[in-house]
Amino acid sequence: MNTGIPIEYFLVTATLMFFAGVYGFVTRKNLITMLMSVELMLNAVNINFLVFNRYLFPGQLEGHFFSLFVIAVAAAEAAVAIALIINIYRNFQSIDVEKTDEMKF
Amino acid sequence: MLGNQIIFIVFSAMIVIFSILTVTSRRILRAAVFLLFVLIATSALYFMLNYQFLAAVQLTLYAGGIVVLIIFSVLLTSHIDEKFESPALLKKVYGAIAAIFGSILVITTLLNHPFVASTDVPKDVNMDLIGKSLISWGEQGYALPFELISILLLAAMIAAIVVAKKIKTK
Amino acid sequence: MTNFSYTVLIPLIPLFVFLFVGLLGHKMKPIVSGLIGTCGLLIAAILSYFTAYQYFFNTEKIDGTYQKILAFNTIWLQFTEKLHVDLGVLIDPISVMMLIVVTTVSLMVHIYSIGYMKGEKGFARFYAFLSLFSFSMLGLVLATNIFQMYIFWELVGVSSFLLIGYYYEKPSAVSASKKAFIVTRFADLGFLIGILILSFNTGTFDFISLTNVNGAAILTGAGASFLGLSVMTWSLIFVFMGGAGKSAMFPLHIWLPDAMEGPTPVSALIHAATMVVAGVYLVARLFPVYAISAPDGLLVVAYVGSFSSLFAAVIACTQYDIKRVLAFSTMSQIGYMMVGLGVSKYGGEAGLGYMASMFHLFTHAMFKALLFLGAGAIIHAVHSNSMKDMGGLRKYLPITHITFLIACLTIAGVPFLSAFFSKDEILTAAFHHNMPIFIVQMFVAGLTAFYMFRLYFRIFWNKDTHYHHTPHEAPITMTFPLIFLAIASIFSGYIPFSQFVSSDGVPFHSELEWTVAIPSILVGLIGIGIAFVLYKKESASSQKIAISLKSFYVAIYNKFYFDEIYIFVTKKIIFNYISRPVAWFDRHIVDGFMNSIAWVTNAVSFRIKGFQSGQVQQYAFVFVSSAILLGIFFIYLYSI
Amino acid sequence: MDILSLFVIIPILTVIGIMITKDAKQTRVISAIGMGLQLILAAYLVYAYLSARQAGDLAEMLFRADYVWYANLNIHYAVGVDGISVAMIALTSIVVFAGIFASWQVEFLPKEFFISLILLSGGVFGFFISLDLFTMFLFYEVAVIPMYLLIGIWGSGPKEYAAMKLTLMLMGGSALLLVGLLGIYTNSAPDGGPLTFNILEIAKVNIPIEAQRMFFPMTFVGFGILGALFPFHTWSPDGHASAPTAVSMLHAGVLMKLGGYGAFRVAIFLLPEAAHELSWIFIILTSISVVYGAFGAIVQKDLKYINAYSSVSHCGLVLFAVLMMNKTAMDGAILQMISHGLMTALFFALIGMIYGRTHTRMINEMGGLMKVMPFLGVAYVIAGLASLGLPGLSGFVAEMTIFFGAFQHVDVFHRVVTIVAVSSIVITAVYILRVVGALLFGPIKNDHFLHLEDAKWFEKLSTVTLILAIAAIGIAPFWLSTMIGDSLQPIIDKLTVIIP
Amino acid sequence: MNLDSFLLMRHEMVLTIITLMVLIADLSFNEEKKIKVIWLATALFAINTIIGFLPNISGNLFGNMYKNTDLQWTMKNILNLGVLVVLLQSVEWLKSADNKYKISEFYLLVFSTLIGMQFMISSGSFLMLYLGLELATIPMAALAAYDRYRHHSAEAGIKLILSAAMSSAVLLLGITLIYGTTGSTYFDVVALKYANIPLQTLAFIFFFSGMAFKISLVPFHLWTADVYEGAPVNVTSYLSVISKGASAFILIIVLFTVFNSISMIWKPLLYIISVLTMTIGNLFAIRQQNMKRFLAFSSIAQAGFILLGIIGASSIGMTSVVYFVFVYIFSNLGAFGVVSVIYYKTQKENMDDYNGLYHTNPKLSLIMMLALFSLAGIPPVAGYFGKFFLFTAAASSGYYWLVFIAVLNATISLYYYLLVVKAMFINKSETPIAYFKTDVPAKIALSICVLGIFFIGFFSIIYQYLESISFGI
Repeated sequence: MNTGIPIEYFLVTATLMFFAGVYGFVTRKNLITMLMSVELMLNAVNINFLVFNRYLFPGQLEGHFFSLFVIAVAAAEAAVAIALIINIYRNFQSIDVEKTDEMKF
Repeated sequence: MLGNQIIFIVFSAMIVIFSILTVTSRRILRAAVFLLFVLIATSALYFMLNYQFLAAVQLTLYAGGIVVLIIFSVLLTSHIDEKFESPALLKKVYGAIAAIFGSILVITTLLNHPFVASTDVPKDVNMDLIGKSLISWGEQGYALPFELISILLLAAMIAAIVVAKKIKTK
Repeated sequence: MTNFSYTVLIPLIPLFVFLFVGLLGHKMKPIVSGLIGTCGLLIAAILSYFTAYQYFFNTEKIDGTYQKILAFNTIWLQFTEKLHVDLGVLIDPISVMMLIVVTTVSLMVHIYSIGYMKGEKGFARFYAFLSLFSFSMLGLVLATNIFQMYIFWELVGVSSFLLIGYYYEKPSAVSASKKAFIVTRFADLGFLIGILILSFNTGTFDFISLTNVNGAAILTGAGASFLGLSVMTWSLIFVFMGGAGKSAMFPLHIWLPDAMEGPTPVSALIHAATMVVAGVYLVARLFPVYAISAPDGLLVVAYVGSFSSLFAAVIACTQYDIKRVLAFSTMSQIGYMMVGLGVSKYGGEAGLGYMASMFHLFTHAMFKALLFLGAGAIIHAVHSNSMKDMGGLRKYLPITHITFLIACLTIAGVPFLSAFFSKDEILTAAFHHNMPIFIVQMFVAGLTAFYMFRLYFRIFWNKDTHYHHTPHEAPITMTFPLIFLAIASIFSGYIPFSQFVSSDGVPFHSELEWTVAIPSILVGLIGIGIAFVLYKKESASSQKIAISLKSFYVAIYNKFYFDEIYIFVTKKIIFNYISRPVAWFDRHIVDGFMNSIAWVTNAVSFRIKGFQSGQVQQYAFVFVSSAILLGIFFIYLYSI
Repeated sequence: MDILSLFVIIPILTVIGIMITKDAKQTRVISAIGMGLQLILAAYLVYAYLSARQAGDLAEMLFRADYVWYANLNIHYAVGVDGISVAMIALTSIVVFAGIFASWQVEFLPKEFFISLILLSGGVFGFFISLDLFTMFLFYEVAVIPMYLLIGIWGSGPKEYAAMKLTLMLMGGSALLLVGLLGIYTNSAPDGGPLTFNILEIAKVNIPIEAQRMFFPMTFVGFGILGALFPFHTWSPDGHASAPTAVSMLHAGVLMKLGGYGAFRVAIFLLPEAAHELSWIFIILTSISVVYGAFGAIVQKDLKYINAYSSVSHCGLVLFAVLMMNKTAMDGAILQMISHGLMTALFFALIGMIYGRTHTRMINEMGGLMKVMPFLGVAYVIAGLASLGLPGLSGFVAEMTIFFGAFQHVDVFHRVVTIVAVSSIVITAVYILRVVGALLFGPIKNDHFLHLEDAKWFEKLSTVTLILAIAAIGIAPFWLSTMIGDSLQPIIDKLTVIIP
Repeated sequence: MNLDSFLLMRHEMVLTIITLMVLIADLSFNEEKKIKVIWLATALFAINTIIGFLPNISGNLFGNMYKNTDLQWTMKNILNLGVLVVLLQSVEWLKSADNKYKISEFYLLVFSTLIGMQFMISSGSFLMLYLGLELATIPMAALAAYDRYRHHSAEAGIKLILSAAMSSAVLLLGITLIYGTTGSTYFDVVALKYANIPLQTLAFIFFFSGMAFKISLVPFHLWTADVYEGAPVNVTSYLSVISKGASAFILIIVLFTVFNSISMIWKPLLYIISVLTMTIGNLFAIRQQNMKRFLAFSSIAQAGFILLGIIGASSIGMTSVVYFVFVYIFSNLGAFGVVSVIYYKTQKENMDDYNGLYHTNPKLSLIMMLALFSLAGIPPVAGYFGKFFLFTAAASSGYYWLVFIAVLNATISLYYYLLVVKAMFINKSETPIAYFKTDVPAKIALSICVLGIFFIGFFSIIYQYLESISFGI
């Protein structure tokens, strides 16, 4: 490939990013930081799409467009999520995820 | 080529490090900033891959839009200088286990996969092509997803409004 | 050949009476139901006598043999190709003989009961049950096949149960009826198993083919051996078990004394004259099979009979309840009959025992019914069963006294009364074929004389007891049967029985063998003499003897503790050590297991509730790690 | 409209009729009319069946009707009857009819009670007429479920527990059963061709032996649970004890017969090789059932428990006989089903009537009832005698046929278990007499019993119907036995091919 | 674009149009009139449902990105029917004072999620699938948080959006790997290039996890109960029935068409998941007191049964899945309908509150009982047929033990359904829910459910039709 960098490098980076997101999602107490973790994961996925597209299937643009839509969806998702977070804040006066466990068992 | 590699290593290191910082930083605003760095580094990778349009989108929409939105909401809901307590150890362990085993699984599987780099002539990704693709409805046309995402955005807007709007009380 | 198909009416008439009185009895006056019952039986009796006349005198013998006539037969239930249960009427010498016995005694009891049961509640019920019994007994007697016999056998048992429990408000009567039923039921289990084996081996239930000396059943029926005895022998021993139960042979006798809780006419009819001899009749029915295919089985019959007669006679000497004395005497006499069969051989003169047994059955029915009915008259007058409450009754009850005396003399074997002949022939048969048994039976003859006269003297002589209200003689309805049966007891011995009944149907001539008769007379007289000395007057000597025998006497008085053993077995073993554990096991182990499934499900459900902690992050962790685990599993561990 | 479907339609119409009634009285009348019609129809069916046979109709099943239902799965609504089903239908209609009168005085939600009861009976009828495993199973479950409500709402004692236990255990049984049926279905065309649920079609093919080995136990146990197979019988005592009168009648009288009937019609008929191979296991279990149930009954104090255990014993005998796989024993099995159905229904009816008066079912609290209520007492004695196998009543015929059938096997194993089973007749006598003695005879223990009334007209009607049926079978078993025996022939033919 | 194309994708088009019409109406009505949106939207949707049933044209559009066959047409119609019932049930709730200012939003959100589901069902590429999925999910979170001043509702919303976001990230990871190994996101192309190689298996498992999340299969189900409990009743019924049904539909299509070459992977996978789902769902359902939570767990268990149909990978299997979902819609909506009616009249949603309900509200109790029996699979109601066919499908592929486990689980489920029946019919209560009149739309909705529950099973034509349009591997 013309960049001279093996595809695996990109993929590993993306994977690490993805699982950093997973880690964040599982550990962060703040709802907003959880949302940020999700953004990390989506971003990692996007890298994958583009890398695959560029390295393996440069003849078409499916990965490219896919990641474009993913970005759009991520934005929409973020908007709604933030609205909900604010709603939670209004209800609970906190955005600590551990406190939103009124329903369980 | 070497330059490329150095640039790649710098950016990918940035991505990985700032990702980790994003999910571990105990100050929320810093986390948001680290996220911003990650997104910017990502867009740099897109440039490297010759996807300029997407890199731009990444910068404007992600870095510019979402992160700003996040920071706003942080401001709405938290004190800026608030420092979180470190998450419970058990949680960290769980998170680490999930993350480590997950990445090991995915990475080993990826590395074991014989990716065959294509020798096709790469398509030139120019705005013209992107624009036409987005409104064409044949093979490799994205008119339908494009319409669908518009509905999605509309719906998301309504959703956000429904949840967040204050009701006028008479 | 004469047409005997009308004989089917003989059992059916009582059945109709039963249904009629049973369903509508409570709507009629008591006496009406009694009369209907009696009339029904009268007709049956007349038909029976007519049948006897027809059979013995108006039917041709073939080769000098009384034929077995299938007067009526219908298939009732088909088991397999070969095995089918028929209902029908079999006419042969012994069934005709039994017809006479059953209808005669039954008729007498019916008449007697009109007086005896007067004023009892449930008079109609009593007659209904009597008719039911008569029906069943007649059905049994006329059975064409062993299964029909079993059917009526059971019906007889249930009638007996109902009649013993006639006074159902009396707990002792209830438990006696229960005991009678269960013990005989247990015996019937043996009978049934016997039938199962027998019918499987011979492929038939039918008496005619079973007892056909040249038939397949006897010729090929022996079958394989099991524990040293042939299958045929086993089956017949099992069958005999049923007979032993019904006939109160040791050790299945325990129900009979208790059965005296029933009204006395019932004891006379069922527990003395008819039903209890069903066992004898059963063995007699199958006699050729026993004699030819299973001589070992016949030996068992003989020994059981002999032991029972001794055992019962010994106990009878100590009892105070007059009906129980009679009950044990019945058991003892039936033992005689069994001995008679047991020592008999098949065919001709060798079949003397068979004939004698049947003969004794016949005479016994008469005098034992007489004894019981007499006892009934006494109880009716005294309102007590215990001979301690009696004494000097000869003045008050002349007719009863005379008839009772006749009966006692008969049973004691005093010459020229009926039992003298029949008993002597049994003894003769035993003398010829089995000496030990002969000696035992001789001794029993003496004992019999003793305890019967003990009874007689205690009741009619002895001290003059003071009675609350003067005993008076029974009404004519009760005395008439006494007189009738007394006459029968005296004269029935003169019937040339061997002319009519024999093991192979061929009449033969039998004479009194004085070598046997004289000792037996002597033994009888000795017995009477001792009783006379001890009980003619009130004296302490009987007490002294009792005391001198001490524990032995107590053991005898308590009937060798057999009731206790039975109670131990039933109450303790079955109830406490089988049923209770079974019930416990069922509730706690089997059911507990089922409940524990439910319990475990619930407990698990409670335990795992933490899985659903309400924490989104935990959910996410589970989500991701499950995906990863599945990935690892399906990529690296799972191979197709 | 074929005659058999009427058996399902009449209950449905009756239910609809009940729905529009206004008060309890009308409800009762409508139910009685409906079930009376059903009884008449059943009588007509018996007549029609016999005359068709007389006329030389040799078809395996008569009055067949077949409507394709789910064509692509080859599910049909297929009905047809042979002598066995006819007998079972007759039994059911008698018991249901008697049950309606036995529950004449239900005061709490009478409408719902009768609706559930009749729905249940509809399920049972449907089961017996079905020739298609699918509809058979459908009706089976239809019959089980109303039971929950019937026991739960109108029961007594720990009714909720009992109802739940009964329902769940039976449903657990149907879990096994369903798998078994599906297994039969999926193997019903080993040579290719369409799979089928039709019993007669399946009977024609030879299901591979491996499949048979797997599905025979499932099917048999599945039906066996309903037939109170040891050790899956424990729903029965609790269920019966808590159920209202008519439900106990129907359940013990009819529903438990579904087990025996199914075991015979499906498990044995369709999977004969495996049945032959594996029968010994179940023969042991059932012979345990027979003796164990009887022993269990001896020490019980509650009338219904006694009867429930006695049912375990008697139904054990049904399955025992079915497993003997010869004509006589199977004939006996069917007779025993009918006989037990009738007499246990009678028992439960009487227990219900007695309980309604004395408000106790504990035998040690009662005594001398014969004096106060002679009618019920006599009926109880008759039921008892039928139960302990008195000739002239139905139980005897059935048991004897079973014993003689079972004894036709020459090997020691079958002989020994037969004798074990035979010995139950004594134990039965023990507990029956114990109950009768304690309940009806002896002195009256409780003064207030002195003022109790004897049976009312509807109770008498209910009782007499059952007694007549019991006596009819006991006195004249031949026509029934022949009717059943002829219908057993196809099974026997099938078995003789397999079993040397 | 021509008329045929329009007819081809009329479900989505018409729905989009009426969504816009509602939006416009909302903007043009003044506040007093806004309540009329309810009738407008319901009527429009009813028309939409009818239009949906007009004869179908099969075909592909947008370069195979959009596919419509009779099967998909049927699935969409089933969903439409279900949504119609949900809308009818929601009328009373929307009229309440709390919702006065957000009536039309409810419709907009419901319609847009439905559009998402319909596109998802019709998708011919993973892109469309993903977008449809997101469209069906993101507004759903807002719906869950619709009673935003109730803590539970707010919590449900956030739990749904966060869990969904994460699951879709995992799903996306799967899709990228699929794309990376096959070079396409189009189903037809992917199907040709799929094989049992590690990376593709991994890709499939990630993809499946995301889908399993939507259908709430154990262990991806954990959000379900909380969200179902917290969300408003009608939203819960929408979620538990329509959303789940749609996901099940697309899952079976994808498995049968795209991943058919690795059925040896997903069959055992589904086996495990199915057993887990049924068992865990049931175990949790046993001890629930809150009716919504109770039904949530029951619906998780039901999802396990759905897999039984898929696992056979035969056309019978697909038929039975579609059929089961069809039946399930009526059964579950019947149950939820009663719960919602009672909740909005009395604010009670605990099982104990239902004690003695039969004596005060017999009709509701009967409907509830029917619905629960249908869920439990008790004949003669439709649920029995649904379950039976699922079992038949699994059994005809030889999964006898799975069927056995499933039937045992059905027995456990019967236990807890009977608990509710017991509460209504048997338990006594000092203070039963007083008699009340159910409003007309809810009555209509419940009647539709009852009719469905009663008659679907008897009329084999439905099953026959589904069979004719189904396919197996």
